[in-house]
Amino acid sequence: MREATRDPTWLSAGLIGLAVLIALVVLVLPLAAVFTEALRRGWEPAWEAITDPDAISAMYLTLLVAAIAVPVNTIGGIAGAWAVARCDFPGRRLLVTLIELPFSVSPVISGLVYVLLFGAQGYFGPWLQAHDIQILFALPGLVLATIFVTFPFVARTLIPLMQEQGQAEEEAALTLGANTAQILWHVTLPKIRWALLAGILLCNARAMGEFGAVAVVSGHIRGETNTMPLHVEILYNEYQFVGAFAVAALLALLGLVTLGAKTALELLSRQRMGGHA
Amino acid sequence: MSVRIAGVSRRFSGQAALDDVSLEVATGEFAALLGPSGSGKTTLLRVLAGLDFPDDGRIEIAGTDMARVPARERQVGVVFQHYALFRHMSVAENVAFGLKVRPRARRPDSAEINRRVRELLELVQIPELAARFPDQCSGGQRQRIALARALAIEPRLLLLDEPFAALDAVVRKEVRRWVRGLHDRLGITTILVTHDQEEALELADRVAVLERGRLAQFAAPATLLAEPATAFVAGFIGEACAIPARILHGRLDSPIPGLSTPAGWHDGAVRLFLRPHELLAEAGDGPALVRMIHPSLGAATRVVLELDGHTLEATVPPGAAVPERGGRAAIRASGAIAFAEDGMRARLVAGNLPAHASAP
Amino acid sequence: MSVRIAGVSRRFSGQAALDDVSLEVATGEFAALLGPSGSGKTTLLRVLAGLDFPDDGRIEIAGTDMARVPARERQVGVVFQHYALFRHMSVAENVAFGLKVRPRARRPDSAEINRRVRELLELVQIPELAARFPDQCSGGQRQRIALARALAIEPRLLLLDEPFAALDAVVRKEVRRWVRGLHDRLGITTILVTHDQEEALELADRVAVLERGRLAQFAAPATLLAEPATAFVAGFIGEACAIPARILHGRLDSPIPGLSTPAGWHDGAVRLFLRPHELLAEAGDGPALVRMIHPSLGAATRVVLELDGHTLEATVPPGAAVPERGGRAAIRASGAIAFAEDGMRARLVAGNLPAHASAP
Amino acid sequence: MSTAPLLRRPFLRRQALPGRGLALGVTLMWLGGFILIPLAALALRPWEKGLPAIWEVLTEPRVLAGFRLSFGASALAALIAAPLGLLLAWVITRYRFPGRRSLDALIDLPFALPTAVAGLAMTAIFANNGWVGSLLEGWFGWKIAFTPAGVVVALVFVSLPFIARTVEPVLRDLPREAEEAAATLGATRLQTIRRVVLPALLPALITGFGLGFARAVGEYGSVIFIAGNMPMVSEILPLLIVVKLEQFDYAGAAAIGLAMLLAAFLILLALNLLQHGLRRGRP
Amino acid sequence: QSAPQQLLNVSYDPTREFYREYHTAFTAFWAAQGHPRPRLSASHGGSGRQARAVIDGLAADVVTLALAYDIDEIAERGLLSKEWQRRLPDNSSPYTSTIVFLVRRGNPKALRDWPDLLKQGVSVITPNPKTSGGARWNYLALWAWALRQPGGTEATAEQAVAQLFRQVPVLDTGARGSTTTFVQRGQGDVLLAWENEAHLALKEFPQAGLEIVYPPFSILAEPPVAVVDQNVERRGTRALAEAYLQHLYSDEAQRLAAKHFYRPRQQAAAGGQFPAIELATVDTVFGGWGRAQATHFNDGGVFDRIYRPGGR
Ligand SMILES: Nc1ncnc2c1ncn2[C@@H]1O[C@H](COP(=O)(O)OP(=O)(O)OP(=O)(O)O)[C@@H](O)[C@H]1O
Ligand SMILES: Nc1ncnc2c1ncn2[C@@H]1O[C@H](COP(=O)(O)OP(=O)(O)OP(=O)(O)O)[C@@H](O)[C@H]1O
Ligand SMILES: [Mg+2]
Ligand SMILES: [Mg+2]
Ligand SMILES: O=S(=O)([O-])[O-]
Repeated sequence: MREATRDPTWLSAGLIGLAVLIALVVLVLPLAAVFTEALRRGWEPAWEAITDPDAISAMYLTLLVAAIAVPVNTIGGIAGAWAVARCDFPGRRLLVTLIELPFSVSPVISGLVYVLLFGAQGYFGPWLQAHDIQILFALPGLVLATIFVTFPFVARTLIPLMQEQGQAEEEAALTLGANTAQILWHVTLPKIRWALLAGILLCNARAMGEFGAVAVVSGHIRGETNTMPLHVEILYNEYQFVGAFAVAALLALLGLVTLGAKTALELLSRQRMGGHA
Repeated sequence: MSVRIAGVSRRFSGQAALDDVSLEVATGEFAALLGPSGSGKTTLLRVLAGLDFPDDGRIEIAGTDMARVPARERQVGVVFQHYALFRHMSVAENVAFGLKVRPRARRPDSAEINRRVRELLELVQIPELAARFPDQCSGGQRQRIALARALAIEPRLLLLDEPFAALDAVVRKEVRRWVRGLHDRLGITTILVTHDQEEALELADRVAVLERGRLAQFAAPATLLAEPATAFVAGFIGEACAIPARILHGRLDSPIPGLSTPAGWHDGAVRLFLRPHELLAEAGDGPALVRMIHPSLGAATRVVLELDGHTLEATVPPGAAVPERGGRAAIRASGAIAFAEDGMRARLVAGNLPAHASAP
Repeated sequence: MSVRIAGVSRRFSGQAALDDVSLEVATGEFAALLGPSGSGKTTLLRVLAGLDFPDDGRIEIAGTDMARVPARERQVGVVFQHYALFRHMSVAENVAFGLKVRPRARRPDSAEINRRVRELLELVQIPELAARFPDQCSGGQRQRIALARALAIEPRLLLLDEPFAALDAVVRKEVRRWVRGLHDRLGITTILVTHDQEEALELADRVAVLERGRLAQFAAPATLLAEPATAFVAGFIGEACAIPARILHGRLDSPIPGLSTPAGWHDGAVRLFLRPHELLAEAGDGPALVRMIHPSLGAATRVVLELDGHTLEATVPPGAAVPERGGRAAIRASGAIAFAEDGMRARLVAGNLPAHASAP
Repeated sequence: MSTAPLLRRPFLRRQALPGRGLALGVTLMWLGGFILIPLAALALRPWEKGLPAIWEVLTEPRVLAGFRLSFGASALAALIAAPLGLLLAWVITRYRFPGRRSLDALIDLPFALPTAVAGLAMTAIFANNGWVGSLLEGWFGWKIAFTPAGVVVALVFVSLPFIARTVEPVLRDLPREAEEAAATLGATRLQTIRRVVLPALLPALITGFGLGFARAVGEYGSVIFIAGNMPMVSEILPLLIVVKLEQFDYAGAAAIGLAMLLAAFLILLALNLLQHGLRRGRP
Repeated sequence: QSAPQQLLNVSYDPTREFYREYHTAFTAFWAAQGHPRPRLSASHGGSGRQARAVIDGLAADVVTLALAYDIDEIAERGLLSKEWQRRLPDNSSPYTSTIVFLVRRGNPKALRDWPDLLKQGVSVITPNPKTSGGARWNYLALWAWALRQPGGTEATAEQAVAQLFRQVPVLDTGARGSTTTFVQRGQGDVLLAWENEAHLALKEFPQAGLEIVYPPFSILAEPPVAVVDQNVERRGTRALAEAYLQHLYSDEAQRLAAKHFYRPRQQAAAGGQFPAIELATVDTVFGGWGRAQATHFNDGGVFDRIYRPGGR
């Protein structure tokens, strides 16, 4: 017997067991299925599928899209969080709601809205065509749809943290003569860096894995506008199940590494800040 | 530098946190802002630092209107209540911050910055902490770091917001004396916010008492004690107990005997404020119930009494019989301050005893 | 109910938070646990409440060993430092909680619970708050709610962990007197944790002083002041200043003149503890620098002095000349407590003045 | 003393901390460019054909059935995920055991696994010749894949992290002292959890439920593989949008999309109000 | 003329394998004509979705889709001439196909003709006609058969189709999805599939135990091809695009089509692997794709009626 609020061992062991079971069935099993399918015929076919030129071009495209979309949402997310947590203006609550809105928008709609805007039949389509600017079925469309889908991740991680942290340190810096950039760089960013990284990693994981929205705007041109999730679908439709799951496994692996990095960061930040971060 | 606050008001959603406050602090003075929680002390400090802006009125520092001067150009050093140290910077980096963010033209080179940081840390007597992080320092040490950081920008004005509130009772006393010593050595105009009257009275040359956003009195500590301007000040400063009484047919009718009637007052309710040394108690068959005895060596014994539901603090004069806890005591006033409902104020002295009161 | 704590130790990862603490509190007594931050006060309280368990030693309440009795069966009322009120329950629901969770057999019916809650809220003088939520109440009100909630279970023992710490200085004094009054009326054995010596001395029948997990002294307030058992107690209780001195060739060699030499002490370092009323100062060409003057009405004037880098608090005896801030003062001791390095203790009285000291 | 009375109540109060203009500017560009303008396109498009046409689209039996399925299955999934998420959050915040960090990281897995892959994998698992599906069919005669139950299973997967991650910080911050106070007042552990811990978590649980629900309503990739997509039975709304698009009916697709968005928004709003009501008396 | 030209063929799902080989062949052919080797790329997906992508601005030089209707829709938006189908021989369909039954080995339910599918307890897999071109052929094949029966009317045809779809447990969005559901997930007793898809499934899943059943009567599926005028004008690729489609009628391409189980227009290329069955055409039975689509598949059409409550 130690602490009075400690649950009895049978209870905690039971709950842990139950939680692990749920995690296994709901979360791990799909993952395990992906890897099992990928390695059904051993490593070689899986490796071949991953190193196929079309797969490599899909990988490159996926990374490129993430490399553009994630920084956009990072900068926007920091600005949004700053505006909500550090600034005084009417409509702050509304701003938070709007920032969270894309979470409740179907990925299909996220793609559709850009078709409505930039499609040849859309509002800006004729103008774009007249000026020979390709947005849909090309990199810009993929990036836009990805930005839409991953929009809230960074801001949503930062806002509660920044609201809780308060702005005393920023004000201190201000009285010490620091300007906006100096406050941001020397005070605010270090204060939020771990949460920021966690938000960026989540955003990145989702950006790499997005399917529904990207499918609408991609055009599915082999080796050109297929991202990894789309390439998975194509391989699957070609009855190349091993190849499809091999690429999916690689994608899942990227996600897992991302999540692992996030967990490690959280661990690190707790150590650094003595449990306060 | 001198500070002039003229008619400053600040409202939060209609509620006035500061209401037409005017006061002037002279160069080199150590002033305190004293008041209960929510009386607007922090708000006034923030307005001075340029962290908030008044709805009305003006702030002048060294004769210059501050309306258009942003916080970062005011050269006002602020020590925040919870210090607001930069947790991710070492102590030395914290102190150096104000120098490092200067525009390149006015920025000292890094050797010079290091020298100044060392100097400041020695000034606040923690040179050995330079490489530590704030989380590795005790409360008192953090307070010194915050002070060194504020001093680094060579402030013309130093603002301290309850700098001792987070400290242990024992440490607090030591640190506050040290702060006053530092002020005397450096001579920087200083404004200290506190809700601890003992602290304000001990440290400050003059104390501004705030009551719900309004300035009740701004005077030297001895003046505040001897001549409180309002009933609020009389009750808030010193350990006075308030007793309701009245003037009836031109004579003071008070539950505590021994006081003269103020000259020329009309009939009506009055409030009496008695400090413990003005209320004398003695074991005996009096109206008061003894609740507690304060043990005290060397000084006169203090007792806590209950009278008609009021708690009073009284002194047992040397030589008189100390009552027992739970027993009864006879009481007598040797002086008091009286406030009438119309704002009239008088200092009462020991006078004739009315017939029904028993004197010890 | 009486409480017996016998040889209790509690270690956190090797560090002893409580180290062989033994003390007994009598039925109906009001005891205080006093000590600096981290001295183990909360830990001891938690052990008593059954929220934590000792590594060694035993706890008895009303003669029963508590080792196997879980917190919920101890019938010990606890008021937590931050009150730990249930935020999602109204005030009345908070107070009723302890009754509603009783096993069905012993649970009063809901009319009875309502009656009891009303009674308790009247006892703590906040009947009008019944329907509010804790977040809508002030600090002092929350304190009363917490108390009413703890009293609802008809505790045999009441434990209060720094119940006044979160309160305003003005409110604090009022509430603590009210708590002591309540204790006197109900007669429940009470243990109060505090790091404010004024609070402990004013409220408690006996005070246990903790120093880094060890019990330094457990005695009545007057005894603690007059006969501190250790140098730590002497320094922590009362406003004594510590001055290092030594015995040289059988005579006391101290920077402050006026004290007799303790009889039969060997040569060596000693520490002198002087309370402000034992150190007398006067304007004049003495060794001490005057740092601050405490304004005070009616009582003797206090001054803060600096002597050889030590800060001392002294009294200007009635009739003597009050020194100026920044001026010099002559000093003399009228008494002190001395501790030798071997733990010897003596009360010193005014004695012959050595030749080199100037008397005021 | 202020110079002009008009200046006294400006739209934006003067603020000491700099960067408001910049932050607001960047935020509005970001929000406007990537979210508001596209959503405005969605909001405008359906009206091209007029209100009766929109009404006709939305009252088609298949669309109505889609609404029932999408919102019903999402609510059911979020209801199932709520206790599961609560349990996961409880276990990772309250207990120390080997593998806790892995469990913690796993919760985010649905964020990281591409939805289509998750859908394929879950179909493979829950089909009646799959790992779990064969067991369920063998033991209980349950069919999961290609039925509305499959939709619910996929949506549980999708909404679980939203609930767990919303409850977790609140649980972490819940002061231990409240539970200790309950113990000293005589409450058993179960009473403490039921009367003290759960009510304190309820607002967060509702928020998480709302987020998970909203996400589930829109989910596409992980559902279409497992759903069976039978009209009137297992056809989700996003699929109906796709069907409309196959017929080159942009306005109809946008109408369904807009209606989904509004419905999700209204439900979130209602949950917000409910949550607000539960926090009675709190700031 | 020196820079290599790019050409994008926007096609539908089942043609992947065929066009991959055709691209190798055509590149060699085009280079042999003295042109620089072109960069050929293809996009595949559900036929309808692909048509919409082109309408929305996907820069296809040629479209090779499942139905004339899909190309008609593109033409409707002015991207190519409405007369496109006359520009190439054989209705602009260089290869054809038909709808056959794929069943489990041994044909345990003895499914040989359309009425067998409508028997109690037979579970049929087909994609959704709303989203899949292939599924529309399935639907129309059954309809055409029902009309030909003695006493066959629109009403009996509708009954037959409604009965069939009542026996469908899973409606995938595309032909490939249905094949996976039938083969991998083991759903259903029979898959209605393109002839070429059925053969491909036999080849890809030799272990799965499948058989092809040719019904005595089916429909002639004519997947059409066309150059997208607006895009080739803009990109300057008309010559290449026209040659690309022309070459589909060459011996080489026809043999390739047959290899991938499309029925070539040149009987010589067929190599006798395609059993002769009686085939109806959309034009004769339904009056062209435009009418078929409007009557059956558009919102409020016959197919929707099948799924309306009480409409069954
Ligand atoms: N940002 C704000 N928004 C709304 N009201 C505020 C704000 N800041 C202060 N107030 C209100 O203004 C009044 C004065 O607050 P202020 O912080 O100046 O009090 P204080 O004297 O410093 O009190 P304390 O001793 O508790 O720190 C309070 O009623 C407070 O609630
Ligand atoms: N759960 C714990 N784990 C580790 N160490 C602890 C724990 N609780 C207390 N301690 C340590 O035990 C010592 C005594 O702590 P305790 O809380 O009893 O002090 P305290 O006298 O109540 O101090 P304070 O006045 O600051 O409340 C401290 O050094 C503290 O760090
Ligand atoms: Mg304040
Ligand atoms: Mg404590
Ligand atoms: O590719 S299909 O359109 O036939 O599904």
